[in-house]
Amino acid sequence: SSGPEDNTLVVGMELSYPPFEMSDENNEPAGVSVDLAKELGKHLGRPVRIENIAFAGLISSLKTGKIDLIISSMTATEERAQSIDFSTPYLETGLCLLVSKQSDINSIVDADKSGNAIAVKQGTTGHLYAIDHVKHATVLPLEKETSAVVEVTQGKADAFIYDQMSTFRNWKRHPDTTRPILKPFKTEHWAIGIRKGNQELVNSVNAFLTKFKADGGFEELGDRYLSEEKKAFKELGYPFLF
Amino acid sequence: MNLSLKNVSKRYGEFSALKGLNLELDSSRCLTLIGPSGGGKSTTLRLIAGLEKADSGQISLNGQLLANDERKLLEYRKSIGVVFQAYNLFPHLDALTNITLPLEKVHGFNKTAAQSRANELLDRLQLSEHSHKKPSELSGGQNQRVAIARALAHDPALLLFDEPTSALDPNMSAEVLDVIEELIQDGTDCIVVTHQMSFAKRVSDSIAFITNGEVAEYGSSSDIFDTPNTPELRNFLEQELKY
Amino acid sequence: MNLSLKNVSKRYGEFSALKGLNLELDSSRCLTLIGPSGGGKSTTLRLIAGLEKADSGQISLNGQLLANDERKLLEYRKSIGVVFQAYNLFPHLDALTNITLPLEKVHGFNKTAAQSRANELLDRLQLSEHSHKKPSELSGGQNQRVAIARALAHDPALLLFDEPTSALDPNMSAEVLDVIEELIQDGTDCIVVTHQMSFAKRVSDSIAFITNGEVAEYGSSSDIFDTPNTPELRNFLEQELKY
Amino acid sequence: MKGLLIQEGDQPNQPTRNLGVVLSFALALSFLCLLAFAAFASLDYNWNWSSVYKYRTKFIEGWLVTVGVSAAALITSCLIGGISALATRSRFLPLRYLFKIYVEVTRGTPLLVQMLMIFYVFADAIHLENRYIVGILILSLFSGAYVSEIFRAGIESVGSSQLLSAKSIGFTPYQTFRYVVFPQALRRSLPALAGQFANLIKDSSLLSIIAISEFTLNAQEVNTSTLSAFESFFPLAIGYLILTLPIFHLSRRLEKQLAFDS
Amino acid sequence: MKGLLIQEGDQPNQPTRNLGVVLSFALALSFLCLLAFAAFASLDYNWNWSSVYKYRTKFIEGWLVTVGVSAAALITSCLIGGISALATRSRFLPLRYLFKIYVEVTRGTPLLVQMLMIFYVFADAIHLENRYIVGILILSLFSGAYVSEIFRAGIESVGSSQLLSAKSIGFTPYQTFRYVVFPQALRRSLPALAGQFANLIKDSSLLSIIAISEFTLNAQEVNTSTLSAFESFFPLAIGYLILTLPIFHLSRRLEKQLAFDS
Ligand SMILES: Nc1ncnc2c1ncn2[C@@H]1O[C@H](COP(=O)(O)OP(=O)(O)OP(=O)(O)O)[C@@H](O)[C@H]1O
Ligand SMILES: Nc1ncnc2c1ncn2[C@@H]1O[C@H](COP(=O)(O)OP(=O)(O)OP(=O)(O)O)[C@@H](O)[C@H]1O
Ligand SMILES: [Mg+2]
Ligand SMILES: [Mg+2]
Repeated sequence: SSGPEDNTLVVGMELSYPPFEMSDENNEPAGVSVDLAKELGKHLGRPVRIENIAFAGLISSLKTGKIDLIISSMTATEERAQSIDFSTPYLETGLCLLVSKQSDINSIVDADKSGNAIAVKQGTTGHLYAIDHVKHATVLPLEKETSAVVEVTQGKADAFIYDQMSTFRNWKRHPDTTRPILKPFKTEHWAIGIRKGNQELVNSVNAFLTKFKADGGFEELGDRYLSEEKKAFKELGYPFLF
Repeated sequence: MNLSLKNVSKRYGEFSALKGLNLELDSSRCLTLIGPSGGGKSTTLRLIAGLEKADSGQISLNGQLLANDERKLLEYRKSIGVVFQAYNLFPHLDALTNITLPLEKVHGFNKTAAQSRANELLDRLQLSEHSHKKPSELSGGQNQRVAIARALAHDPALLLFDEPTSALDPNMSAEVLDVIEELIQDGTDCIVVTHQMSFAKRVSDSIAFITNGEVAEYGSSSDIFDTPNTPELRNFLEQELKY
Repeated sequence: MNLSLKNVSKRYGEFSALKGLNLELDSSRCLTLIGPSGGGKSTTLRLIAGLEKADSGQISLNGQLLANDERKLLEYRKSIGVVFQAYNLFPHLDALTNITLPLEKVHGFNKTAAQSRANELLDRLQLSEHSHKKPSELSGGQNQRVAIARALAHDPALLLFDEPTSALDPNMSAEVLDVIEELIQDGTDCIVVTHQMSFAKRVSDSIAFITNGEVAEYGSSSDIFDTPNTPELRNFLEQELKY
Repeated sequence: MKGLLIQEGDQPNQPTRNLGVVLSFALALSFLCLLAFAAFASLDYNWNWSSVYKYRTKFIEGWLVTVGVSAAALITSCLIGGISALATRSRFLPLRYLFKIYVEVTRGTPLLVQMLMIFYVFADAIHLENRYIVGILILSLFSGAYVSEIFRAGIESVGSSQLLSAKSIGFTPYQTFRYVVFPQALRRSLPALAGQFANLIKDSSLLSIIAISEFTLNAQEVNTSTLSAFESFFPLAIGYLILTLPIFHLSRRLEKQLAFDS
Repeated sequence: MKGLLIQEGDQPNQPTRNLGVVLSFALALSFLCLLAFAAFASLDYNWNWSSVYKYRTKFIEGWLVTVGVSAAALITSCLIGGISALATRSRFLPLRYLFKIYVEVTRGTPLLVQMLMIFYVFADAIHLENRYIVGILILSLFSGAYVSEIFRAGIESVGSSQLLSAKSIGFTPYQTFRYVVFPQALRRSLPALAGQFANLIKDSSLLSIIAISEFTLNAQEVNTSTLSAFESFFPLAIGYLILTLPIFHLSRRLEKQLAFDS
């Protein structure tokens, strides 16, 4: 971690959410968040080190000072905001559904019927949504996104609540067996997590985000990593993420 | 008993313990095996008991070839009683249970019958006080007596004893000898390995001298002791007299 | 040797194996312990060997009280040789290593010296052929001979033998007896438990009759055998004669 | 001070010794507690216990699932382990190798992989849909391989003289196993077996990856929900200790009861 | 057919028997492969192997981390286990109970909890920052408790007549342990020990939660990156088998070498 004499900016993220956080073929951190972190480092004039930490451990690591920032596609929720600070949001996305190709489900209301099973990924906002809002169907909290998709393809789960971009990508991966319902039923915002009592850093991060957006940095990242999605979303008429 | 061993051999890995052993007894009540240590007496006894298989050769008892088939061997083994040289009691069971277990599980005694039979024998062998001790808590002679009691308990038709009195004082040896003699009188056959020539003389009617994996000489008790033919046997018996 | 046991008692759990045993020998070269099975002979031997601790009473050898302190006991144990009734060889080591291990690790022999010493003894006890067998691959008498060789190998000042020839044929027994007699001649003391009265008569100058956890009678060899005082001893010796 | 040292010949129930045991135990425990206390004191962390308390039913429900699943898997794994231990010693070689491969591959690969493969591939192929049943099965198969090896070692530790003796009294192979080999093998296997049972209980936490909401998953969910780093690990540790300590204790008692000297 | 059955008295190196072994093994293996093939064939899944190949360096790097960490932890855990096994038999009772509590609590609680507690609380308190060192330490402490129990069981399985005999030839307690108890205990402990080593290697996957990018984590990341459910589990299983099978094999060979009959 960063001592007073070492001004490295340590950024924590879980490298398992492509194309935002991932490793490239050479096992180096890569993706939208990594580029964003590097840009931020440039802006602050500090070298950047990426720490790959399980999503569930990110907040603990931040609170115990093992990292300085979280840039890990983290949704700024009220609960999280009680224990850490967030920058201004840099991305908007929404929860949507992936269903089986034969399924006649067309909305979250269709899915939430007794006798149905709804898969979610543990600890995601989809999971939190399901805990609060799914009343009739059984919730299947799965550890892995890929398991949730397989549950849908095998008919073990009737729907999988996840974010738009991933749902789109999973459908592309299994076009014969799945169908996406990309219309979001709940929107949410991603932001950078910062340890409490660090207002100075919050301010400079916010300043960076504003400048980066204005300079078209996000547009460029979208073109670099998400061109297919960008095109598809435009065709479907949904607002794109950034 | 009518016992015949024809050209019996037994190897352990590279080592030949029995090298074509021959023995032919027409009718004997009690056979004693004598011979130098390592000669193959215990091995012969294990083969006759059907506990190990000979590598070649034939063993037959009372005209019956020793079965090769496990099921028949099992029946055969039920009809014999064995005392091993190292006693081989079950270390996790106390003296009493060591005796009652086979009675109950193999010979169909009920629990009380098995216990009363066991206690009768333990009494006779002066072990009543120690019936609830495990083998590791018994003295050498006590272990040996429990092993003897276990072998006798189900009134076997054939008794195989491997040095049954080696750890017993003369008093106790005499007692065991009395028991064995009674059993022989009642029609039980027996084969005994022993180093005590007095024992051999007293109970057995025939004697085989086993040395170097072979029977060097065998015959009736008196023949063997009075007119030994082979120099090995003569030498063997001389030492006994000297000492 | 000068041996004194004063009121020595030993319990195993609830059971009293020795109930205040007394024995006072001024100068004896070889003491024999005789007595009925379970009387406490092996226990007495273990206590004298410093392997177990008496619950009460005192044991002294040559005027020296048996130490209570482990370090001194260790030195003492190095100077003795013990043959256990059940041999107690190390099952994971072959015959040769069972003998060389203590020579190398305790008595500072180098490897060759230890091996030549071991082989010399194995030769004498006719075991050269079997030196690379593990205890489970040896016959009863072979095991016993290895145990004897192990006890003798480091020329101990005191030998403790628990029925050292029980599994040996008369020939081999005589050989072992010769070895023991030689050692006694050379100044080694010994204490032997045996059931073979002829053995007792031949090698020992004093005898103790242990029964029921006590020494019922002790004295010189001739006294004990010719004029036994207690009825127990008389009875014990009578059986021996009868048989 | 003397009570804290035991001498070789000491009887287990002397009063000074009993006092010594209690004192020593207290000493050791307080030392460890002090250590833990010091470490936690040096931690700059904002504890939030009330939210953990709020979620108590979630803990209890998860714990009960873990208990149920583990208990079922424990029994099944003993069965599988016993059969496999015998099968790996079978005279029919294909059977022997079948089980040997099972044992080695199962012990050699992560439970995670087995869990996902069996649930999504094998169970799916035979249309076994109930995730609890499949979960128990997977856990039993995994643990069974370890139990099998533990039993094998126990069985092999029984000396051949015992087998000879059993044969000589006319025991069938089954009786030999039942009355001679098994009791002795069990005694020797107990410590390893207790450890394996504890492992099984803890390994059941991996069932969360097929969406069985057991104890660990629920505890972690509480952590996520309340955004706490450490709080729910205390009930978690205690919940598992409640299950595992009695196993260790029982095993120790059985070990003493079945003790024999060979 | 006869070669597939072995008889009691069979010598291990008869040619028919060798043929039987190979045949039986092949039979068993092909049966299992067929089963797996059938199950996978019935699976309606869109396989994508090329992307797994693309990430091969990620697999290899993760595997190397796992190898390094496991090897270090294996050695340390044997040391800790050995010391602890002796300490739990120490005559100084507080030491004995200290280690008994260590063994039971460590075996009784999930590695996950220990990992997080030690890394974030204890290591933090003493400013031990290198996560690899802390990770190895945590793993060794965890595994050491199991090794300790395995050793204890082995030590206790040595009959008292052996100890008496060792004493009688003038061995010091250390020599008794070194030349009598240890070789016999090791022989009896080997199967359990091999199992525990395999467990340690697999348990090292939990180091991912303190951000050590070991094999399992990397494999899972490849799965997520390529949106694949199963593909990277094959290299994962093989990677672990490469480490664990030699351990099992070695243990078997040592078992045979050290075999003795009591
Ligand atoms: N498992 C084995 N491996 C190798 N050799 C063995 C094995 N069992 C026995 N032997 C050898 O076979 C020979 C005969 O052994 P056996 O036990 O029959 O002798 P014995 O006549 O009973 O001797 P003793 O009077 O000493 O008991 C011995 O030389 C022994 O070393
Ligand atoms: N560990 C033990 N637990 C209980 N009783 C024991 C234990 N060890 C020995 N004993 C008892 O102590 C008594 C004396 O045993 P010891 O071995 O000294 O007899 P012994 O005179 O050597 O007999 P033997 O001639 O049969 O070898 C026996 O009655 C025996 O049952
Ligand atoms: Mg013999
Ligand atoms: Mg004795």
